[in-house]
Amino acid sequence: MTADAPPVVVVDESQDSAPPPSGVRVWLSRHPLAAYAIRRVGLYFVELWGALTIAFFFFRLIPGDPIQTLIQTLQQNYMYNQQASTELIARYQQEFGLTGNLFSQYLKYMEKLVLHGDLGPSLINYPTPAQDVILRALPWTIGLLGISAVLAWIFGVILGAIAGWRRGKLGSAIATNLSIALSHVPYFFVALILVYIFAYSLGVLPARSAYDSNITPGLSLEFIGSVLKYGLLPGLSIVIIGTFSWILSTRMLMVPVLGEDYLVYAEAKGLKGWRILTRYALRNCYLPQITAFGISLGFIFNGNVLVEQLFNYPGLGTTLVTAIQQLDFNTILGVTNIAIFSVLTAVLLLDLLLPLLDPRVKYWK
Amino acid sequence: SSGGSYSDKPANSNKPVATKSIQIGKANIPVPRDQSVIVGQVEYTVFDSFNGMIPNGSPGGAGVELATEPLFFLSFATGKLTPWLATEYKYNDDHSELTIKFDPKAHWNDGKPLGANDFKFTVMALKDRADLFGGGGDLKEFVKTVEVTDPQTAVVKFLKPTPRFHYNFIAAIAGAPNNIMPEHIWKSQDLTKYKDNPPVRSGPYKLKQAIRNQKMFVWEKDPNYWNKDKLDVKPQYVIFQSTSKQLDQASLAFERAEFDVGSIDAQHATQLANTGYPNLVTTQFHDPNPRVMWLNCDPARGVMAEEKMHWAINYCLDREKIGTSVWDVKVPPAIYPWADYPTNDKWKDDELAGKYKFEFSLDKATQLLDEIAPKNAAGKRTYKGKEINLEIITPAQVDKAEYAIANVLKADLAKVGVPATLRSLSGSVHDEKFQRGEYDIDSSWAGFAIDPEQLYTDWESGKAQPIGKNAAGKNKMRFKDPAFDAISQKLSGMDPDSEEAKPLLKQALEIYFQKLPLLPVIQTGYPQFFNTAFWKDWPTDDNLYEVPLNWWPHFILVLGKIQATGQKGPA
Amino acid sequence: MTMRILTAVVRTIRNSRRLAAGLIILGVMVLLALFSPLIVNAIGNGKDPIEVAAYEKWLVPGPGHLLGTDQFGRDVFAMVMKALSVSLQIGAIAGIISTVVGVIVAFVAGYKGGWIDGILSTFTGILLVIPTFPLLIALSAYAKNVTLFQVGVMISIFAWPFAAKTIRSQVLSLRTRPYVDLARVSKARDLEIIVTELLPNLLPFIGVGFASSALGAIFGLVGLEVIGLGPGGVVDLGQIIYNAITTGALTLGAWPMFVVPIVLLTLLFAALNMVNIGLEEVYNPRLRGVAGE
Amino acid sequence: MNNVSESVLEINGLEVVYSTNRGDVKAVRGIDLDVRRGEILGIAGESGSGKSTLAVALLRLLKAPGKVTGGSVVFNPAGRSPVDLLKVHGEELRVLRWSSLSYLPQGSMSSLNPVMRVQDQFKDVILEHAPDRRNSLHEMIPRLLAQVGLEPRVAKMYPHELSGGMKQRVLMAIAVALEPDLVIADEPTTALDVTIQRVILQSLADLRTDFGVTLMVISHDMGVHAQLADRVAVMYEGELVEVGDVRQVFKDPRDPYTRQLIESIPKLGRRAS
Amino acid sequence: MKSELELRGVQQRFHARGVADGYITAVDDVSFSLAASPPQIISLVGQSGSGKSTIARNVLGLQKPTAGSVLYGGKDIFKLSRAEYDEYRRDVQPVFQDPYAIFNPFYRVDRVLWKAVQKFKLASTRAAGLELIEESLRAVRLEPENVLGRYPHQLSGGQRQRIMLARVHMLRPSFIIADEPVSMLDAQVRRHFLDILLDFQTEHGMTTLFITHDLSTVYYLGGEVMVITKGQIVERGPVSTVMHEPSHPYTKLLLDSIPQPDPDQRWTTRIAVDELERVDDANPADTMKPEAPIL
Ligand SMILES: Nc1ncnc2c1ncn2[C@@H]1O[C@H](COP(=O)(O)OP(=O)(O)OP(=O)(O)O)[C@@H](O)[C@H]1O
Ligand SMILES: Nc1ncnc2c1ncn2[C@@H]1O[C@H](COP(=O)(O)OP(=O)(O)OP(=O)(O)O)[C@@H](O)[C@H]1O
Ligand SMILES: [Mg+2]
Ligand SMILES: [Mg+2]
Repeated sequence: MTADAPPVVVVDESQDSAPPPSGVRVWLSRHPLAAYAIRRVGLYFVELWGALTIAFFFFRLIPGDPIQTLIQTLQQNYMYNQQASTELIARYQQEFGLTGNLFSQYLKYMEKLVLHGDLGPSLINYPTPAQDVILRALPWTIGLLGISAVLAWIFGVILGAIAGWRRGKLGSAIATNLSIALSHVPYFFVALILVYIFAYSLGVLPARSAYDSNITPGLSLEFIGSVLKYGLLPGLSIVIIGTFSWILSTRMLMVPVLGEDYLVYAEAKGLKGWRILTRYALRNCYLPQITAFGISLGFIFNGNVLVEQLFNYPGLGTTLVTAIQQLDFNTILGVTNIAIFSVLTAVLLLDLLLPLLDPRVKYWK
Repeated sequence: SSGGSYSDKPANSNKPVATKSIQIGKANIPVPRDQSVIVGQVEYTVFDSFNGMIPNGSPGGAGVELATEPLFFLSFATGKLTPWLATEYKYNDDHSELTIKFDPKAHWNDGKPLGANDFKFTVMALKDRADLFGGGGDLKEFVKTVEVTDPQTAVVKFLKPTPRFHYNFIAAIAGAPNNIMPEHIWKSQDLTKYKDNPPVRSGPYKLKQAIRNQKMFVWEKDPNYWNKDKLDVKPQYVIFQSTSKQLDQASLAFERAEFDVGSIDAQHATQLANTGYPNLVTTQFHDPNPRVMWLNCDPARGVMAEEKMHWAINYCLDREKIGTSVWDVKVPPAIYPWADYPTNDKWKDDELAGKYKFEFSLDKATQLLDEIAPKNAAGKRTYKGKEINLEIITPAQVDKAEYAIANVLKADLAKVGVPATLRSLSGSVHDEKFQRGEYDIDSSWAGFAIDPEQLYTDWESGKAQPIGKNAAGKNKMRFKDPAFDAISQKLSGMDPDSEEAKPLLKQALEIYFQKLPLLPVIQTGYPQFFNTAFWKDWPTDDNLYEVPLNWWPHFILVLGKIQATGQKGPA
Repeated sequence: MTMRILTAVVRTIRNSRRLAAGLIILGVMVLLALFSPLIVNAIGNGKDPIEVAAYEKWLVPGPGHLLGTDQFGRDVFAMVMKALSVSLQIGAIAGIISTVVGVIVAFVAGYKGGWIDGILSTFTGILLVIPTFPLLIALSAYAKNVTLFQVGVMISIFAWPFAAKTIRSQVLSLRTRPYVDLARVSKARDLEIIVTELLPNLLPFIGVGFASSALGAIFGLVGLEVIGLGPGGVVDLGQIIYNAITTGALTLGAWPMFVVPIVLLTLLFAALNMVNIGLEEVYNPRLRGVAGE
Repeated sequence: MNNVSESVLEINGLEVVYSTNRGDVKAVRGIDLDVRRGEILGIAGESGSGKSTLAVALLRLLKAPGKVTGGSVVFNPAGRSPVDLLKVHGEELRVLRWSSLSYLPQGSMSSLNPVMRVQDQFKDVILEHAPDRRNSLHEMIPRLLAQVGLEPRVAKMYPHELSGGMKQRVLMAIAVALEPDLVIADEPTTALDVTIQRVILQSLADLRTDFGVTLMVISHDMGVHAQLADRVAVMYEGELVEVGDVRQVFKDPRDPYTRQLIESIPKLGRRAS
Repeated sequence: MKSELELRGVQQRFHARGVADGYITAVDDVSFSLAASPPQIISLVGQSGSGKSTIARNVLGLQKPTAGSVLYGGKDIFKLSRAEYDEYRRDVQPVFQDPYAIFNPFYRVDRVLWKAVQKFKLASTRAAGLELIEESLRAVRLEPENVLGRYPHQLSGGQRQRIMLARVHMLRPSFIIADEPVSMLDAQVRRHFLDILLDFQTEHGMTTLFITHDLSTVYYLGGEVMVITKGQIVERGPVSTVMHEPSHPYTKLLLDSIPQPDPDQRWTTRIAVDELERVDDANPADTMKPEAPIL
């Protein structure tokens, strides 16, 4: 703060320098929903591009030549006598788009990604393209993560609403305190405990892989049953912790809502209790939870990596860890990009959907 | 004061442990349990490709080894070289030509004959392809032409004489450096793109199924196997499956006989044995790679370039303690940079070993250190005015033995005033540092060799790169010694078993003892665990059958000797 | 000023039993961590009980070794003590870094507004959708010579956006408060307003940001450890769990290696979460009694 | 209007206490008050005198830490037997609500459920208490809205699309939807602009004329009472200091506090000295 | 040094999505001037959302108008030199509407007064400062010992609002910009406050721009009044004239809508319930849902 600094006059950013209203602007202001959608989709692309770019440079700037080191790892592990020549390294660097300066690598990568949906060859399964490796794992992850996440959300929102509604009751207090204690516990702690109880001690549920290998995958009842059985433990570990955190946040949304005038009013109207809960209280707090759900997908993905790894589940998490252990840029980046894409797209869809569900959403800020 | 260890807890009581009955679990496999051997293995990532010439083009340790046969098997346990696809090899007198004869019975598992033409195709296809695994290298360095004189005879003409060219076709440990490929399959394929699925090989097993989501490979006995007279493998199926990374689960699976080979560790095995588990066979097996400390010899690393420093570090290595307390099982110390197999005894030299005696002595270490790196006023050891601080790296994870070994060394170095940092680096990062010479001490394993010159040739000064430049697998410790170079040069064209090689080998070994570019630490005992619930007659300490004795190519020889017990799997 | 903050803190704690409980658990853990060198020394009785091969391997818990020894003959109790302090350190390092960065970004964005806010907020938003765990794993797998501090820095790279986001929205709501206007007409400068008017009122949110970043960091490190990618040379609670998993400690009967660190971490997570929620309850009157009553 | 002597509500010795950590606050201290059928009764008093507490206690909406500690409130709905409002519970209370006793809350800004259309908030209460009117809903809602001067399209709107005055009128329409015996209006005009305030007062007067409901109007604004009420009750620190005809209270206040209250009103046309 | 505060064609627009042209005009071509001498009270009266607070913010230099200028001593307040700026700040001081939000809850209430002492160099020593503060507190009929050292939540609304007056008393600005200072106060406290303000005018020669929506307050204060609706000033004149002979229909409507506290003067006419309350008039702030905490 120099003594001679000019006087501080804060100029509000929202003021208008009053350009003459153009036709487009007028149209947009007449159609706020359309304007909102256009803006939102625009923002989506900006964010998508930004996130993909940051991820790309992040991985390229990490020290280490993936090809060289992979080859040496392979030598060390299995092929004591095989020799890696500089030609070999050069060839695969070319193949994996690691030649040229960083910026041209980036342009090439983005071009292939955007125009052809091509993530480049995978290293963990050369020469299979990374997108094939990822797409193979994706259904398992969507099945495990998606279903568990949705279940956790449904259970959590319902139980949280009830816990908020029945504030002061013992059950509610227990649920709330448990949630506070456990909502931030890593999924895999629960997974470990579940495995120990159900797989080791009782031996009733499998703790590895995704289905019984005696069954040929297909649309048979047997196969689906097996998938469910094998997915139970990993799924449960995500559902349990997830439910706790949704209980907590729903309750946090619910309590202020319970103090709202319209709830007192609804009570004065002589409506039945469950009706007030569902039509008045819950409806006002599940909507923000929908947005939160979209955002949370990303976090679940984080925890999911470890759960899949623990259960040797053939999903993206396991693929990711394998890829990282082998420095497979294309696959790691691909998985990261898929996660970015799904979170952003989910949030976009929810944001576009929300004005239809929630009349209050102010879609102009 | 303590109540003993977890694994020997039941044995503490004086009562002999009753044999307990085992609960057989339902193995997660798609074939009859009683006809299958199940091998617990590493993590697989590749399931649809068996082309080993490209990176990750073929899964390692997944059973391809049972289908892929070498020209010769070498058993470390007996020192015996067994001709397999080939019947014999012969060099001419000046080692400029090698003749290989193939077994006329040999054929590929698709029925096509196997012989000299495939050999020629393989050598010529790979020779100039340095961009492929197994390409370039010795093939390029030595081979001028390959002549096929008849379908069973190939003659390799060399560019320069060598007595070791056939090493490339011997399976001694992980498989031969070069396996021959069926010409009729590969001649029209792009070697970098073809996935070789299903793999056309010659071994007693053929791939039945690879199940990605189960991380499993199912190999089925080939009824048309060419060498049935010599080798009749007993199991109808061999299953290779990734073991759980949690040993709890892995050992439970073993206990329930869901695996026949592997999947358990020494500690759990001891526990099982002590609790009366009846079906466990433990067989000691030494990896041909002793654990070693690589010492960086580059002058840029300061004090590390000093011979005396190498000896000081050597005196700080408590091999006894490491062999007893760190390694999973009790193992002997290592002095020579090779494994203590009977076959290798001929390379030993007790006189030299006595002269340069390896012992754990912090006093001697201190004495040496005081000469080269005296302590400064602050009590810190300095070399050329700079305080010393060593950087120890290891590719092993922190819970693995190599890390623990380095940790023991680090603690003892600290006692003689040499501070060190120890880092476990993930495979790829480690390799980069190691190859570039950005380390002082590396705790890992030695290379493997059939004769010492195979090691020595990599230690030649010419192969030492400056720090920061990738050594590409050679002379990673930047060792430089002109006398040694000269000896190695001479040895390279010489039959190592010949009389004239003997004095040279001795001289080379003496330079090794003087300069210690690497410090062997311990022999590496890997107990192998076999389950006798479904199969019996596994290799034992008294009769190893073959070394290596599991999953490597030699495993087919084990599979030919075991017997079914008649146990049926659960429904 | 410090006195004021202290009284504010005391006032806050009095208002929430949950916050108090969280702080007490944390406090006990911090104390244990502070005294861990002494405890470790006492256990070692002259030698380092955490050194490889210090004792026999896999000893069962007993008077000599309260929690037994591990696969390298290290005293598990001593390891747990040391590891607790490492885990807390990581939480503190990452918590501080990400809170500081988050606060700065939030204040610049929230107070300055306009295009600066636009850019910073979009950037923060972008960082928020990048799944941090793969990046963290990648970073720790490749980065050379990672120390505890560096891991803390790495984790905070991904943690600050959360802090920034919550604090920014608070700044936005605070900067239009009449007392900010009053400060302006009393000739206060921007920086002065930020520091003296806004910052103190944001302390609880900064506290929340710190607690959640610390939580995230410890969580992240444990995550790295359980797949074996933690920093070398230090033992934290996650690494003990990882050891237990990979060595099959449970079937061996070595439950302390498994149970003790998990219980400690769960307690730690619960305590941080209690602080988090306690602060929100106290300072967000709408949430008062969310968990209580 | 025709049966003024009959009481809709007879309040006897009502006491309400808020227990706080600084001791109990007696918000309502033994109030006796009759509300006559068809009248507009104004409750006046300064901020904090216990007006809202009284209303909330009558409506049985009192929340902890508030507690009724004494008295009785006899409610005489037309066509039903008298009940003590303080003693009914559960289903009995729920049935009584709205069809006999309705409420016009102060917080018009936040009393409507923000995620429901106006018509659904009508339907809600009508179907709950008079399910037989399901078929007449489509004509009922526009009629009720018209009653308070709102267009039919308002039914399809969400609360946030309405201005404060419109919301207040929607609440009024909902309040009389089931033709209750008594409507308790807590500060129906505060927080509204003067012009809109006047419209609301007009509509309130209309309600009585058109529906014959009995109104209990709470306001701290003496002007409101002067314009609207038939009788005025003045509260001071939880006690009723004066009840009387509106003219009598304004022209000839008996209680010193009432006098003070009326004198302190800044009136246009009278400059303070 | 006696100066004049003048608004010349001030216009203030805000971006607002969802309205006709994409922005709303909160203040539309407003010009008026306030003279420091003779000291006077000028009331600005209008309904909610008519632009009153925006004008206050423009005058106080907290918001730069989109068009037109605010002049102090003939110079644009957004282009003052350092010395001129200091003088302007000293001479134009506010009293804000909300006695609750004006205090930073983190500090004791006296900080507001000490800041004024410091920033405007009212006293050279702490003792002198304290004396000044106590004097001002007494001037607004507060007992210093009841106020000093307290936190805002420990004082009543009336007390807090009077502390703001004490601040003004200390600073002795030529102009007080009071934005609805009494709207949140009880009738009796309100009267108290207004009396002090009138004292200031007579004793310290301060000119007040008094913003309110309450006509009875305007009447009580006297002086001049300006009526504003939809951002435009539609009428200005002495209070008695405007109140008794309003010339603008809006002023008439406003006057007509005040409920007379006399049961004998009930309204006899009805005013039309037109759609003057349109959707756009609804304050967006009311419809905003509270930001949900996302954990
Ligand atoms: N929840 C509560 N806890 C404690 N005291 C309360 C509570 N609600 C109200 N009170 C006290 O009860 C008394 C009466 O309050 P009430 O709200 O009924 O007054 P009111 O006449 O409606 O005032 P206003 O005109 O401000 O609405 C006040 O002294 C108030 O402080
Ligand atoms: N920062 C802003 N951004 C956008 N619109 C604004 C802003 N400030 C005020 N407005 C709008 O400008 C108009 C005038 O607002 P202003 O606060 O000046 O009215 P007011 O007369 O003071 O009302 P009240 O009596 O409610 O205080 C309103 O429609 C308001 O919504
Ligand atoms: Mg009230
Ligand atoms: Mg205003």
